[in-house]
Amino acid sequence: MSAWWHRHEDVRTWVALSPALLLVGLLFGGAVVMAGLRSIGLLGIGEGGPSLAAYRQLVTDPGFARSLGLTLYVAVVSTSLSVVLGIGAALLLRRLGAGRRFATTLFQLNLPVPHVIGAVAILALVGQSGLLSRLAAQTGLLDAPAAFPAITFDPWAIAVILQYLWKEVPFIGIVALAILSASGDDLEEAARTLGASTWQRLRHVTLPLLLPGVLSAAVIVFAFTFGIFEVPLLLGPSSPTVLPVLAHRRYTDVDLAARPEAMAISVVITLVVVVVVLLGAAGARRAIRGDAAVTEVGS
Amino acid sequence: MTDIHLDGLTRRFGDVLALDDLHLDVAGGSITALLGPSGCGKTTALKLLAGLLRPTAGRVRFGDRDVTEVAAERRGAVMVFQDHRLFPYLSAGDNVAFGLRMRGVARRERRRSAAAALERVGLDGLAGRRPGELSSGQRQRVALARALVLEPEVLLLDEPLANLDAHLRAGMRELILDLQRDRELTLVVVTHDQEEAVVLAEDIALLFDGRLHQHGAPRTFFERPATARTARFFGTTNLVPGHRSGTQVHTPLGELHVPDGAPDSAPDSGPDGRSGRGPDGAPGGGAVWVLVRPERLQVDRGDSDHPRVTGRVLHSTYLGTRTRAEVEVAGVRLTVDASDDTLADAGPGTSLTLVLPPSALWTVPREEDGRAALSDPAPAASVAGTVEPT
Amino acid sequence: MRTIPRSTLLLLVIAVVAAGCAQASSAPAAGPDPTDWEQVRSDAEGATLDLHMWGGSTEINRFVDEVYGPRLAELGITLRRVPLADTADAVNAVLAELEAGRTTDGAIDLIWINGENHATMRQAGALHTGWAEQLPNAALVDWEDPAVALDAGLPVDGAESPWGSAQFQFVHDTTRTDAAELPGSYAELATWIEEHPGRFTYPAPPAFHGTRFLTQWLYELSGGAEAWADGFDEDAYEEAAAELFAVLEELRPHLWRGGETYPNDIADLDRLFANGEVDMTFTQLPAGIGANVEAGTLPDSARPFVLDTGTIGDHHYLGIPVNAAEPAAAMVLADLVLDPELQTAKLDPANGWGDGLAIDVERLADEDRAAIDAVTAGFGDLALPPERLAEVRLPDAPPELTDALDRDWERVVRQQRPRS
Amino acid sequence: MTRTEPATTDAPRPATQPTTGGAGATPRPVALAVVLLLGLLLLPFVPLVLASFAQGYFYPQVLPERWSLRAWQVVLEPDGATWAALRDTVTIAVSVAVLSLVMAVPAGRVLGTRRFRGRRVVELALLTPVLVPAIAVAIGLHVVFLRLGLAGGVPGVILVHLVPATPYVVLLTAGVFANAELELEQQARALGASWWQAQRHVTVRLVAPGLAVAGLFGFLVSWGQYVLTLVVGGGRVVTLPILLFATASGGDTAITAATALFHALPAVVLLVLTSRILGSGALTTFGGAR
Repeated sequence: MSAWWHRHEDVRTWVALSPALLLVGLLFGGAVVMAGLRSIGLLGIGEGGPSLAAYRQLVTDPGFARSLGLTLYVAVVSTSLSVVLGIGAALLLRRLGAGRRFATTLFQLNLPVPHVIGAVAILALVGQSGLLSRLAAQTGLLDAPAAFPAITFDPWAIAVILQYLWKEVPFIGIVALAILSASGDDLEEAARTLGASTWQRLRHVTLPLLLPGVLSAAVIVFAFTFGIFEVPLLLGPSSPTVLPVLAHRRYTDVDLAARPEAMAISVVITLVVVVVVLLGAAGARRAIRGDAAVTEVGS
Repeated sequence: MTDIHLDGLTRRFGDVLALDDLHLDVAGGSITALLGPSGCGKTTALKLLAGLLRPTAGRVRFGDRDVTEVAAERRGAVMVFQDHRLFPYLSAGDNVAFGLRMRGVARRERRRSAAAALERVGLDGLAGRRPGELSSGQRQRVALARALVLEPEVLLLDEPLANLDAHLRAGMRELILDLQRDRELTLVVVTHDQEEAVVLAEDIALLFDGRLHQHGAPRTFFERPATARTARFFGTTNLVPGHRSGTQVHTPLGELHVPDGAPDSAPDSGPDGRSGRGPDGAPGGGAVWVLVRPERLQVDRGDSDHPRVTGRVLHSTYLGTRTRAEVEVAGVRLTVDASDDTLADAGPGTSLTLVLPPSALWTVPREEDGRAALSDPAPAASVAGTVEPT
Repeated sequence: MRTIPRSTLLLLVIAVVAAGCAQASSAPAAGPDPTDWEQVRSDAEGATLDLHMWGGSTEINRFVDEVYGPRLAELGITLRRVPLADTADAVNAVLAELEAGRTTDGAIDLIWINGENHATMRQAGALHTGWAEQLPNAALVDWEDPAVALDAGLPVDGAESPWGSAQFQFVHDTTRTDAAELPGSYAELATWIEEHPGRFTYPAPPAFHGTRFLTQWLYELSGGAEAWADGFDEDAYEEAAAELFAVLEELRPHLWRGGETYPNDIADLDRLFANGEVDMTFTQLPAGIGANVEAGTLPDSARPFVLDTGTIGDHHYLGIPVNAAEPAAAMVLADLVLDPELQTAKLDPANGWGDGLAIDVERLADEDRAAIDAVTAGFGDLALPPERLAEVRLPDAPPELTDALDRDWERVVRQQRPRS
Repeated sequence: MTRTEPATTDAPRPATQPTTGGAGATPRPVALAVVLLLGLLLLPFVPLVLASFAQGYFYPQVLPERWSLRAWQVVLEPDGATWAALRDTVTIAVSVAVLSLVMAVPAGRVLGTRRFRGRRVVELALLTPVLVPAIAVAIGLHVVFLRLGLAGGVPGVILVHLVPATPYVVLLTAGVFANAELELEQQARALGASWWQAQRHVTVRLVAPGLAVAGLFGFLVSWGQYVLTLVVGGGRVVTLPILLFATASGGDTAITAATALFHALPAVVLLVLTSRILGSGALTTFGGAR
């Protein structure tokens, strides 16, 4: 037994992986399969046979299309801005001399703060009767809450995006800082002696170096901003609303007939995220081919 | 051909003085080695030359041009780093072409130049590889090609041979020497290895603790070291305490005749004459170490009229190309190397007579602290606090 | 990605099959019999009672925990109050349990419920029926009163036991809106809105207060609540709704934020009102807004008012899901809350709530009635006099009407599509 | 996806940035920009703090006209809902951290140190649950959990929190093992240690700090989880996020603010403590804790 065990490394490998894979397979895989089956009318209480009625309903519902559009818009805008501002913040923090460690700690203070809290806080800050509006009133800039820009519950979901930025800019920034502190200075020095100007170093060294790591981080940000439920619920426009809120609304609709639709929406959410993850993974792999090879040869 | 002049170059990191008042002139078209143990300030000096660090004080001049305030990217000095620093996201060819791209050279031209540069360093055909797919030696050569393709006036190499296997080192050394013969560039090499400095450089600047200790031709360091510390760094193992009066030195081995190591008799002292005798190399009387390299001690065959001493062999070791014996003479341990078979029979306890040719002897000042012959003379500054980027 | 290990697929299949097998098949147990109250009491002993209720009000939560908790403990029952952000979550949880075949030992023993949620659960057969009138304290309830016996037009059938009563009221701020210019009807309200652009809004249906606000408006447009006394009439609805949504469309630009967005619930509206973003909010409490002012969520200068054309008064109830794990304990609490002493405590805003009575004052002993009068006398001007409320009280609408209103509102107002 | 691991160089690095002028020298515009950046990021906490200490904090008050400890008294009331929620939240989060580590250690070790067929697929399979929105997982699993009797209870919530937590902890653990010098284990064996002794005296000591961070990460994933708890817990499991949401729906801004701060504080304290102990490099991991 023991000899057999020691000879078969592949068996040991899969045995070691099995608890985690079983959990993910059973629970996550189960969830996806269940949602999929129920979205086509299987396994639920219903009119019996499988049908694509729920999907047909979604396709023909202009509300769904608008929700999908809004969700994509929020995720894309939040992700792009987070990447740009996060990299900017990292470059800024990197130039700090004294106090850099302290500033970095403050910079990532938001990271472990749950999203619900962020949403409550952003509302208290930028709502029409929020702190900023009050400051404007106290300084005589504005005379009424309505005069303050309506950026909560607004069709452009600005408060939602602000909340995501509040949380994700530090995330991207920290990822970027980690990459830069690993090899950024060294490569930028090399580029300097090869004649690269400040701008050229940013363009040809810093950004390419950040690309794979930040791309991975951006995929994570996209997935989260595409899928969060509580933030748009607290800050976002109610109609159209984002897909996760729509899915929950349908799921908790007292009309049980809306459930397959909820399942179908959650399948759509899953598919969009999986596609983006695969694209991002492929992109990151291409971008880091050299990098990955370093570890391969080096180890 | 660009001369380099360093004038009182000083760099502090916080409380640490990494480089202290370095004065050095490097002749255009020469190879100069900045040599010293790790933490001596040599890489700091190189980065100051490259413009990657700003000096706390002092000036850097390339020829007549004062480049102290000139940014690294406009200085015309290219540095090759010890750890290659290839851009991991670019192929070898694109790495080599990087500098040309920064200059706005057209793609086709860049390709051609990069291919030529890669060929020069013996890597033709590898332009498409990513750095991760190259061996350490290949990466080092790509880094070199990346610098050469820019045809810099000044090329700065940081430990170019340090990370290479023995056979790669030889190839790389040949390559560097070859480059130097071809082009008229001024090369400054940083190394911690005295052998490497000797074979590569025409001129060596030895740094200890952020200060220039001795500067001169490689031979000087072997034959006319300014201090015991230099001597020890260059592997001289026999240091015999003595007292000099005139050309006579009184030692446990007897009276030895050692010519006065006055500046004029020390061949090829530093151009500025500062370091010929080292900082404490006052000529004249007083406590000295008498230095003699193991290979310059000869086993007496009875055909020499030089002074000789007799001692007892402690043990001997066969080292392949030579045999080394430890001999105790009048309470002093001497190490002697012979490349022929004269030591073949020198078993422990054997009596052995050694010849001390006057030309093999050299003295350096000795502080009157009565230390044992092989203990380290008191260092000039504490090494412990020194921080220096390598 | 093309080579998903076959083993992974296998695991998924196992997961699905395992889930399917676990489906229980037993039928819902018949509930305990409240006529044998001793038996119910002894069954309830040692139980942990899961009471699911909207948990947004710290004061109400505290009242439940601190008033009912100890009394239940004396009866050997541990109260576990589960706060909900929305009662529909609990309704949905029960339905999901039933759908999953969990017909006994469910998570929820008692739900605070009324209106649409009651209708939904009844429709799904998710509530125990026929027990409420048999509770010992049910004798204090006037079951003849349609306001008790009909929940949103649907006969209660002993499926839920009344807990308290409420009546819709408007709230204004005396520093901003003079009592003299307050509207007396929805028609006047529409004018008021036009004259005060951006100063009015209402919670988006199906939020409770939003639906009720629109239902009353529909009453006014369709000739009063009496028009619906015989139940839902499709044609009458179509006619009135067409008019209502036309008015809403006209008013849209004059609403807060140009009618582009609406508060999610009454808490949002209260916040807008308190911060001066709008000039009106609503309350349901017969004891008025004393508790809100006390907590600092509404300004001191806020006052309730009602329309002369009337506002809906109704009861709210406690219901027991068919799959409740502790139905006996649930009945004990449903009975306990009807205790005159506890009803009086609940009415007093000083105890944090100020909820209306579920019991009939006429059926009480004199001393109990005196205690209630004492509490009512202390309401002050933060509540309307009970006579005024009684005078304009309207019955709730049939659930079909509120359902239709919610659906149409979602379509017409939110999604800007024609009513189908 | 591959996380970029810091390259290790044996070369000592200068204490200060070689590219900047001197030690501690920060250009003034940079310092100002950093102050602005940090100010913006911390600004949302200001109205929360103000509101939590206020009574009747209405527009246009900037500082409360009436300061009050009422909200904090309610929130911190002994035997109150907050402490009960804290207890449940901690119970769940600690269980999630421990259980996910138990599963992650063998898997992470294999992923971090061995190459085998199917590795990429395993990595991708582990990454997907981290990224697929919780709402999809919650809706899909709810009925299954109901059938298994897991819905509405703490065990079910722990189990469902493991779905997003475990994969991330596995991937982090893989990084920890990949960077640990496990050759030392062989060295220990060569010096006569048994397999168990080698694990105990060498491996555990090498990976313990990294595993602690991974576990902390699992803790934080669970700490902030709302949808999964809401749907699977069916409202019966009241963690701090659930309590916060219910409180927010009640409209008492002071209590909402105090509850929010009460919920945020432990996570922030953990972060600061960890950054003290481990240095900022390890903190990239917190990015996913949301």
